[in-house]
Amino acid sequence: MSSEQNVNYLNCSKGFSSWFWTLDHKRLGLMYLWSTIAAMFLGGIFALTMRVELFAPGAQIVSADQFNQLFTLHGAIMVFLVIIPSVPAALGNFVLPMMLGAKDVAFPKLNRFSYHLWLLGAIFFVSSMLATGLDTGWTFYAPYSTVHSPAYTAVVLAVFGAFILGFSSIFTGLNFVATVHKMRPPGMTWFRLPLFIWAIYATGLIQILATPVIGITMLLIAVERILEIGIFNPALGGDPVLFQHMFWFYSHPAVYIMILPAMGVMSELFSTFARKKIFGYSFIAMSSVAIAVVSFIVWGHHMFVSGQSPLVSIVFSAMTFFVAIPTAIKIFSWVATLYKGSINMATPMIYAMGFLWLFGIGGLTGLWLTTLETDIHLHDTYFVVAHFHFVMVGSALMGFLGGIHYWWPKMFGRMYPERKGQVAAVGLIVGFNVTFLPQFVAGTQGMPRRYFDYAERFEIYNQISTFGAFLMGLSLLTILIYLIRSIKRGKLAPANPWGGATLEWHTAPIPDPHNFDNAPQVGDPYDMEIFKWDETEKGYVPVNPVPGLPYIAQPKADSGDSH
Amino acid sequence: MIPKMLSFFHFLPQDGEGDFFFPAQASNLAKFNDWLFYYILIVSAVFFFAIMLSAGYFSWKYHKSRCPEPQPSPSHSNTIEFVWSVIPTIFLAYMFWQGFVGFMNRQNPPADAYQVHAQGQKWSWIFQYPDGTESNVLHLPLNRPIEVSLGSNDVLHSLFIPAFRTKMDAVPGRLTSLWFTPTMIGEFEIFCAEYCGTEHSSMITTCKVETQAEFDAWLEEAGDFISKLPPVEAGKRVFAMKGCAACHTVDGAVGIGPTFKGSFGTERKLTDGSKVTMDYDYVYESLMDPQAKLREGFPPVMPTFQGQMDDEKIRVLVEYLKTL
Amino acid sequence: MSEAHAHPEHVAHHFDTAEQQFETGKFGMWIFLLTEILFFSGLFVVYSTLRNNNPEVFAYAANHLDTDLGAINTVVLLISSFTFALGVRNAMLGQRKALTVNLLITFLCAGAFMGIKYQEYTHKYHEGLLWSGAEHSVFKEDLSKVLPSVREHSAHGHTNAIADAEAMTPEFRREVGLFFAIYFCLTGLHGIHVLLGMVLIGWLIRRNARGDFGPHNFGAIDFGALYWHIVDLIWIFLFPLLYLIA
Amino acid sequence: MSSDSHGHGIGHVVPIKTLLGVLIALLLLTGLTYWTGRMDFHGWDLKIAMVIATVKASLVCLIFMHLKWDKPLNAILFFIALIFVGIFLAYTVTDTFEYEMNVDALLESQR
Repeated sequence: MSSEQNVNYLNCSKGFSSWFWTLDHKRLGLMYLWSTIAAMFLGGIFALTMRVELFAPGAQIVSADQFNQLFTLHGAIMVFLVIIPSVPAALGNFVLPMMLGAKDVAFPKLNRFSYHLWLLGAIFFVSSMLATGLDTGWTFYAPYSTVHSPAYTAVVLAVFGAFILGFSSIFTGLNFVATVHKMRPPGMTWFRLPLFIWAIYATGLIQILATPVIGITMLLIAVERILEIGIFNPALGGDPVLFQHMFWFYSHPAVYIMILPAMGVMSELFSTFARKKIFGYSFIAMSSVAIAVVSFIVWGHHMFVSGQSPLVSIVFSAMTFFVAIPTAIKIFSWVATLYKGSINMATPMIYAMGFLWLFGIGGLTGLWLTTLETDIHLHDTYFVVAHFHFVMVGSALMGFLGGIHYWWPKMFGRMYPERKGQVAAVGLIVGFNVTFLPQFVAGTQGMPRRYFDYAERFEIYNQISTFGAFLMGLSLLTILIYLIRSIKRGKLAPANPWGGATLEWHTAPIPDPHNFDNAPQVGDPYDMEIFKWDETEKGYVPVNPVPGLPYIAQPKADSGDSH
Repeated sequence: MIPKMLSFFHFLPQDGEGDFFFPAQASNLAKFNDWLFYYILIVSAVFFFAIMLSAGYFSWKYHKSRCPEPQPSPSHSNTIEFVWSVIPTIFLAYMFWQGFVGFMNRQNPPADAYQVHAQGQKWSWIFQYPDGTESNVLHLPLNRPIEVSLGSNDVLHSLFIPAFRTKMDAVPGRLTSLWFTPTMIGEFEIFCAEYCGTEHSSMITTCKVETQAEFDAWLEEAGDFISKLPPVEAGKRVFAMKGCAACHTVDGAVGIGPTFKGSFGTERKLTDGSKVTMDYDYVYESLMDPQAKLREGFPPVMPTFQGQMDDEKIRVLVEYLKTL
Repeated sequence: MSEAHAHPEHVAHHFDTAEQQFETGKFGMWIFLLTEILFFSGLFVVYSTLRNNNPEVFAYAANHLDTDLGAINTVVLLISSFTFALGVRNAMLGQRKALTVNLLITFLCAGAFMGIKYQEYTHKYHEGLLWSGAEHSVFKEDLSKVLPSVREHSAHGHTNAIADAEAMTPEFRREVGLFFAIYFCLTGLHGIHVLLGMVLIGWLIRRNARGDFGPHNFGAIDFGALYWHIVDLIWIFLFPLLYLIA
Repeated sequence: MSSDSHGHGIGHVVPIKTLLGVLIALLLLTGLTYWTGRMDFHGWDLKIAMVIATVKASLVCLIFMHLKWDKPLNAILFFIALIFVGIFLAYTVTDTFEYEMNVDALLESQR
């Protein structure tokens, strides 16, 4: 049954204004998707330019100032424009209401306003890039960004850009938390929510509670730059370490805004592709919220050598170890989910395996940076660069790409090319490891971070890393190309190609504008038996469908509470 | 490239030379730091390979081609969850404890530590010794505890000596400190580890560890070099020590600041269009208040040397500039 | 389910009942208020660190502030909160005219608050009681840079700031400059929120005149009141922290 | 939603007497804090001022902002925000207090 004729959310209205002024969460999700992918490639180009520059000691293609602008904008664009909105806003917007069987998020107009704020913030960032070029590092550390940086207009523009993007993130978080609290269908208790929604809910809490502080910090930088109020300027009695406290109070929870949604995607992938109920559902759900809470009491581990007092450093170091426990529980539970399953190694599952590898290394290398003794040698070296790339780019990118491939049939009604997907995924993971594993060793050998030019003995590590960076860039380009081609040329996708049991797979191959005519019956989100493989359909069909609604599966009668 | 890769094989740290992960162990802090690093490496490697091997094995054994239907298996068990929470916690607690012990050792320098002050400024370090001598290179006596107090004239800098495994930010507006005992003779790199602007990556100097005798000889000789050396030579030393070379070149090349090659005594254009001859008064005033008469076409980034250069040093500096 | 009975006219399509819409709206508004609290918490942290490190500077600088004006402002804001709460009650009971009156009183009180604040700011500007980075400030680190106009104006101002400034050490002067920096940040940001509140009240008055609000559609008024009460709440903490340091 | 009021059971109408009572209480408390502000309790001023401000704030929250009659979820959220502000304050103020001596050390060395 081809999915082209009937009206769905893609062809129900045409034209720019029907997309730009849409209130439909699915269209907003798609627009976020393409915007964040575009910003990711822009940031990627900066990264590749830096890698070419760092291929050998001495100046290759850019000057010192240009290099400083490159790493600043690479960091700022990737953090504020790409990785914070990517999984929650792009995939979350598209999937969350459908997973809840709802028609839309709680505040559709606010959702649209968030996307428009994202665009405005992006314009501010690009204009700051074109003005004088921001060279303060994405962290805007105080006396340099507020007083000494020559890029006056760029700092003010970028700071307002970050302020606006902060509100875009707050409103997204606000929307999701309100939707999960108030718009769950009857029968969907908190412990029958899919784990992706738990992760998005925990991320929403962090977005609400942490982002305002970066808003006020950015405003203070702008006011400090324009009116010289001197709160962070030591020449006027201010305190630069106070800026670091205010900055990292947001920025550490922000890294959990980046990783938690990816973990949510992973819970869905492991369970669906192993055709098995997720192992330790309540532990994973509680781990998401635990990580969200603990993320607020650990920010000082970024400041062990910044002049922070020893007492507070010790407390921060101890608290940071508590983050490791819920994370470990999640990873072990996912591996346990694979036990005795029937694993379908499709592209999303390769990204899930990649996530285990990359987040394994990323998370464990965090232990060196939490232990007070080893952090002093490793702080602000390439060890830290490799650590956060493994955790942020490695794991969050795996979640983003895994989620894109997993929900691609539902988004466009087309299947992506499986073989190409698997090859590109392996290429990306290998390329990533070749890029960032040598940087760990460069870091322990003492190569400092943000260096335009480095000593002779670090050359070998940078050369391998540059080679790996191009391998990564190539794989990402292939992925982009075959995904775009699959929109028109991909095989027509069935309603449920993977056999996922969450509610978004109970909609038509391409969902209609308001998702469900009437909210489907809510069962256990990981009860794989309600769908079985059907050869003709080349997808999964409900075991006993609701008469008249072929896609909606009837939950099993005795599917008691999922405890 | 081959010799470097050979270092891979002598995995455990040796005194003389670094190993795969670390540069040479040149201070008392290095041994404990490296040991703790390897402890965490082993614990992490064990857990990591446990996860990856079991994930790999499960995906091979339960691949859909081998078992098309998932067999029934428990979907939750509190005991397993409890076990794989407690066991990592034990390792983490020990990690924290060792880190805490090492950190406390770094906080309390011995009472008889030799005091050196490191003043960071945009793109060079100046090390001041108790008797007032200043130098760009950190000369240190062997096997004697050194306490380095850190300050900065403008932005955040960070004194990072990889071979000593130690690092501390130089924060403007306060004094921070670190201590260590150099245990190996030789020259070790000093990097700036906190981003501080254009020349952040060339804010590099060396730390030279000598025997006590050599150190005393150097200190005595460097002490009153102005009276001992001819003025031009002393001026050259002041030019290097104060980090002027970071922005002003002497060979005519373009730098952050104007080049001094053949510039002394000649007319110079200022930003406000007026002209001034580069004489002793202009050099003196530019050192005290750099932005007063700013040369045209150059950024106002020169720090002030108010209170850091006495007239003697300026006199010999001008002598040196005359010879360029 | 929602097709069972006629979909109430002012309930959005994705909500099932009016009550769910109101509850979700209130919940969303409360979350927005959280972000306002966290937003101001940044400045309260700066205030607390400055005060904790040099309490005597704060005690000294506070007598340059006019506590009477601060008290009047507090009373004005409390009354405006009261009238807005009355307005919410009127909206629930459908008394449209009383709602308009209450909203107008709230608007006028907000205007009075801004008027008093404007008066305070101009007084400080002329007296030179500003952060040390400001051109017009008296508390510059080296007093040679104080503008002559500010110098003589504050000489015969009633607080005679220039004499005090000369009596201080440069470090003390810098700290007093920081006090005024955080004073203007806190009260300035709060003032901006009061202005935004006035715009909001104006929009509510216009919508009320159009007859949008009734007993079962008063959400906007209730949420506007919540916003206004949080602005008042922040001033309740600002007033003692800034004005009443013994 | 308690729907004792004759509204359509969506909002709870607060009687005028309660609102007026709260206003008077707030005005009295403002007078009190203004008066105590002038006097010197050597060291206790800040704490007294904060206690009075908290009482006023809770009055505004419970009555004017309906927290007393709303679903407890809104109150819990409000309380969570205050906890996180508390964490932020505690860490930062402790740290700036601890490293204050480094700043003083520099001022000594320059004098």
